[in-house]
Amino acid sequence: MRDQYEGVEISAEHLRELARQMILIRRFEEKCAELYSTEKIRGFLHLYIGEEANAVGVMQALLPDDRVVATYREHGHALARGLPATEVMAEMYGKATGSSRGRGGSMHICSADHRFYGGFAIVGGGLPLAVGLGLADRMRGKTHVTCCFFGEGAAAEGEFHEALNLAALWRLPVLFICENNGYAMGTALERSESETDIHRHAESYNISAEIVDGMDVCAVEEAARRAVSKIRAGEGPYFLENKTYRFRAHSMFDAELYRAKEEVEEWKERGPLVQFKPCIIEHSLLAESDFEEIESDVANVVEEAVAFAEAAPWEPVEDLLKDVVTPRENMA
Amino acid sequence: MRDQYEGVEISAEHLRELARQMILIRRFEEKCAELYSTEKIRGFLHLYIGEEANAVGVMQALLPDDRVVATYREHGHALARGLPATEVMAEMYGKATGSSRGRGGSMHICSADHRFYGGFAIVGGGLPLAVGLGLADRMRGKTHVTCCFFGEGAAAEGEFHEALNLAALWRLPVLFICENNGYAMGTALERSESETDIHRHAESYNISAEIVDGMDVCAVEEAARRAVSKIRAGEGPYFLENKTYRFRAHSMFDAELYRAKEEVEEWKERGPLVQFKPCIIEHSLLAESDFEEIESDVANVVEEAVAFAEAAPWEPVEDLLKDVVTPRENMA
Amino acid sequence: MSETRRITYRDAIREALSEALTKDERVFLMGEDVGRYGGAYACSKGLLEEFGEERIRDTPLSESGFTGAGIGAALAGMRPIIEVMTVNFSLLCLDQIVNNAATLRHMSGGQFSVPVVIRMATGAGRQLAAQHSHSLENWYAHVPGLRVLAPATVVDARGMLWSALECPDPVIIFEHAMLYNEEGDIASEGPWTADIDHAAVRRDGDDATLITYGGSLPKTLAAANSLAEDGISCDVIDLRSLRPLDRERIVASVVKTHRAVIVDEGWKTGSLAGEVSAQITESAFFDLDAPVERVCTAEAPIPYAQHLELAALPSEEKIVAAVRKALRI
Amino acid sequence: MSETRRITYRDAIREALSEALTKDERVFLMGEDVGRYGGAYACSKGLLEEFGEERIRDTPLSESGFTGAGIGAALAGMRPIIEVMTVNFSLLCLDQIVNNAATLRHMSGGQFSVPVVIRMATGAGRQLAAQHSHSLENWYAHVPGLRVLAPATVVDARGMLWSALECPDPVIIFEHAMLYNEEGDIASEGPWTADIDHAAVRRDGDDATLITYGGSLPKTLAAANSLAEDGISCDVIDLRSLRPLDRERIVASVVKTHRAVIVDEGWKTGSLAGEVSAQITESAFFDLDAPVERVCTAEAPIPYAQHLELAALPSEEKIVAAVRKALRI
Ligand SMILES: Cc1ncc(C[n+]2csc(CCOP(=O)(O)OP(=O)(O)O)c2C)c(N)n1
Ligand SMILES: Cc1ncc(C[n+]2csc(CCOP(=O)(O)OP(=O)(O)O)c2C)c(N)n1
Ligand SMILES: [Mg+2]
Ligand SMILES: [Mg+2]
Repeated sequence: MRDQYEGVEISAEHLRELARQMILIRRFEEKCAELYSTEKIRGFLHLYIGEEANAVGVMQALLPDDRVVATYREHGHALARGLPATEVMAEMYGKATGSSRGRGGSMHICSADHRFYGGFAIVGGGLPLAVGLGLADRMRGKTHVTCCFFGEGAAAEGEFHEALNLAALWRLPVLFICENNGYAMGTALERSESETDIHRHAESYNISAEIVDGMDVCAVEEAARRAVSKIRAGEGPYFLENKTYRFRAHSMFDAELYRAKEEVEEWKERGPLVQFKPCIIEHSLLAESDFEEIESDVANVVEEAVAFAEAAPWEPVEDLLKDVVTPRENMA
Repeated sequence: MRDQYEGVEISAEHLRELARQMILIRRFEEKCAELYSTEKIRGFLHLYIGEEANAVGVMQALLPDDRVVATYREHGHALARGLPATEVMAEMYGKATGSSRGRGGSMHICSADHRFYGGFAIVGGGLPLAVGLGLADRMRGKTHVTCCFFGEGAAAEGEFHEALNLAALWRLPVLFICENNGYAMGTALERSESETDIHRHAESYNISAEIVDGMDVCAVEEAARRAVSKIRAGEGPYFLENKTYRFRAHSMFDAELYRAKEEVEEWKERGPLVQFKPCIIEHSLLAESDFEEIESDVANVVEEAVAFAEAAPWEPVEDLLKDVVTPRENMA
Repeated sequence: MSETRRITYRDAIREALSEALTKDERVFLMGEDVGRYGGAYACSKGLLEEFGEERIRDTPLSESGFTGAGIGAALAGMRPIIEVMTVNFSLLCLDQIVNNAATLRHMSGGQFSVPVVIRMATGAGRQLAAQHSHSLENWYAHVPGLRVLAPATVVDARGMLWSALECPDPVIIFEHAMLYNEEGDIASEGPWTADIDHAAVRRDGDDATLITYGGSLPKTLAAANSLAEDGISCDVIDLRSLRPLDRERIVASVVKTHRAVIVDEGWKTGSLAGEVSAQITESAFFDLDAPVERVCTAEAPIPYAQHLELAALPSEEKIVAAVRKALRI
Repeated sequence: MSETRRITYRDAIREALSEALTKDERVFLMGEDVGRYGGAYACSKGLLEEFGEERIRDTPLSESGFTGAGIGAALAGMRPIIEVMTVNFSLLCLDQIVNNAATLRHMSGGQFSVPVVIRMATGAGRQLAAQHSHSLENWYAHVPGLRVLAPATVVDARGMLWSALECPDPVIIFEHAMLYNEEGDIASEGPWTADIDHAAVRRDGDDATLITYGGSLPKTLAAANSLAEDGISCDVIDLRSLRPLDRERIVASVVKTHRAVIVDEGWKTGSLAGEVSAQITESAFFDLDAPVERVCTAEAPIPYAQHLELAALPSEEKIVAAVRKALRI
């Protein structure tokens, strides 16, 4: 962690909130992993553990009317965006009070209230859609920002290219955030991209781009604030390449044959909380006891979320066809 | 036209051949336009007139075993690659002795003998395929080059991005030639690309790229020879952005509302033959009489092609299902 | 009787676009060459001058990009009309249509809706060969979450666009390329909306039911006319909506005539005609006096040469022959 | 009797891959995570170590790019096996498959051929929700120029790959994700090729014909077993090849049993089941004693919640009910 961050409020209150969100995501997901092994949660489960600083840092820069598009690895983004842990957990369970009524599961958490358009599970598929959200805002003279998260693996997809070109060509208010964790499933970046500096691609569309330390929450917040203020000022899209790492397997099916344990351990030493906590304690902004308090608050939140999900009802089977399309009154 | 071209043979014989090919393409296509109006040729017809220097220049650098992938605007490429004008014309007529047995028409001229994989009519669709041709050669240790032509409009497609990344990542022997004629149908480049220097994209994949004067056949040949020799030496793909212009409408349905007549006239003054002819006459390499001879040869070739096509048979209707898939003897 | 005027299918679409752009400021048209070029099929000629380049938005060649952008804009409350030049190029944006547009409402538990209209030209008949002649209507009709329309008449071309825009869900409109020059009478005064929920009976008859849609309607009506001269009278049903299908109207007709022939420009295997045949068997089996016949496209990539292309496609003659076969005469 | 050994469907595919790579040096495997990761469904685990990274080729996420590259490599004489991780992602490479692979032989007048094999996992059942649960077999079965296979048994999984590689045309192989862990006996010694031209009769019976393929075969056999306990005996036909369809074998069975039920995990409207139903009506109408029934997937994006997903998909119970309906009992 650096000592100074432009535009980031270095108050105890704010840092506490950053810490709380990161710890919430971590504990929430650890719980999810546990629940997966007991088959309460099923389907695919992609954990964000290790990458928390990215979602938490970026969300600080957003206003309630801004829009968020995420991937299948989106628990962190949903929680950082303020979706209640109860509803997110109920979604993981597939319950009717889940954020997508139990129909989406881990990969498709969404909330219209939070302008959280959800996890998109086709790699690259969220990008054109984010461009469209931005286009709508621009056409109506709004100053909202659409914030689109994706992994570095998506950068090889054609949809990445098409979306960036459109956003740049039309100067749309879209913040692209490439969460570069070095791997797409088992494929290391250098085995999939002829140019491993993803932001260089962004520049080739004339989009302002920068590299960010995605393990440093304040650095992420700082970059996001800078980017968002330029976008809101009408300067067009912005691109952040956040260097980060996932500490866990790609999904619950992954034997992790493709990377060395040592590499994982090295990155863990740079973990978002590993850096953050000693640094702010040292600066006397928060004390060890604050962290204990956060941990206990978070434990309650997670426990409540599980209790909520356990108690929640299932959607009736009769509703299977509901909301496929809108019913039309004038049908025969 | 410049005075010196590295690697280009400035002999009367060679220049005569360049002139002959460009004039053949021009007269052949003028004839096609005429035949279109009498409905001998139907479907879509995209003329290459104005761009002849590109196909002719590039083909000089290729060997018989090299491979060519082109677009729907490929009469020029086919003729420059050596496909007989008779068969190309018969194809335009839809006759059974056409280069694709009359099934492809103007947009799908191909010839296995010439390793000419044809016109591909889905914009961008030829690029991944060209990468695959190159991949096959590389895997078998061959030194063939695959030469892939496409318009600047294709550069916005996702397939462009995916293909360039693969070619660069795997260092494949592919020569990408972007025939940048400034328009994709009615859409000017600056209205479709946030970065109008297409070769900058190529560079963002770490592919060697250069801009070429696509109205100067010797400049094109020079660049193509340089590119091909690097590719053959195993240096991976190469990218040429040839600045050129089409003098005619996009297709026979185009009212050309999107560009000024003056712009067309200005480019015509830089036409590939307009530059070429006076220059080589001035240098006493060829005389006016040589050009008269070429014109009369070419007129014969075109006339013969038409006669051949007129006389050619139609494929029997009974053969409609032939070659959809290979018949299997062991089928019930 | 109200007054009518005669216009082409192309003009009907242009008028409908212009009307929609005038009536609802959330509407905009986006696609390749819709602006300066005036549309590959000239359906938007003059609209750029009238509505400006924000609302008549030329795009780069990037089908997935701009279709996805249309879906996103719809999600944010706009009413985009996306023109994918032809169905052949829509293969490049199926991910956006099937995985995003069609799923979002259901997958979000009803929170989101995607009121996008996606228009595309479809079909063969102009000697454009194998990559430019697809009829993939059944691919789209297969996908829950989409509505799929096929205006076969000038009146429907004029009316369906607005009706589609009133839908809160994604609507695909297939415009058959051979219809653009067809002429027809439409009411001089609006409102020009079209019933997009029901099939239409285009001709009444008792001996057999002909079921078709889109570009095959003219051929089918011609066949019905020619059969009428021989005293064979046919119901001609124009499906209009390919998803959902109006099973009720189809079945009602077959129950009356006891014989059915489906005309569909898709390749026969896996065609929409197969689906309609299956539905007839399911709902009117005991009313059928003969097997349901299908007149579809031959199972080959469409060739360029005219005689081969014609041999591949449904024709009046083939329809007449199929009806005679169904009637065992 | 020759000896057999028991392996999983996954192992059958891995063995088949390994054998093909050994037998023919033109063969290589290319796709996302086929190498270091060992394949999303672990079908290629260990192959990288055995055959090296040139022939077990990890690709970037770029379905159109690497599928097109496979098509090109086939055109140049290689025998690529492309793994598109799942059919859901194949929406991104349909242009290459339909507009290039499927057209090139015909469109070139027979000059070119594209001997590529494209494998993909398909189907639902693992609570992967709306974007990861498609069954789009009928989309592919609709396209002339392709062959489409669906191995439903361990033996077919073992044998079909090599048979597909022997085809000079593009072959799509659908592997249902729920089958990978299924076990079965295969001959201890080869050759392990499979008949890819004919449907297989998986069970003999007289009262009704059950027609299915791929992941629905186990459910269908279970239903046939349970019906047998009630004295109802069914023919169970496994289509195996979805394009071309083995109409003859289907019809022969229906002519014997007079009743047919088709089980297909595709959404009902526009499904392959519709096509099979239409073909039965066309070829065996006068032999049918009851309407052809279809058991397909409900017309909704597949939801995550298990009870909803199960409600959406074909099941043993639904198949039994459909047979009883066809038998009017
Ligand atoms: C188009 C597509 N292809 C393949 C997949 C399977 N898949 C899911 S996640 C993933 C890796 C994505 O990597 P990256 O974009 O770096 O994101 P990360 O998982 O590292 O967060 C793959 C290949 C998919 N979901 N979509
Ligand atoms: C994927 C796709 N989208 C749209 C079209 C329709 N179309 C044919 S040519 C063309 C313009 C292509 O421009 P460019 O690549 O610059 O090549 P040029 O015609 O200028 O040679 C368009 C839009 C197509 N054939 N394929
Ligand atoms: Mg990654
Ligand atoms: Mg161009």
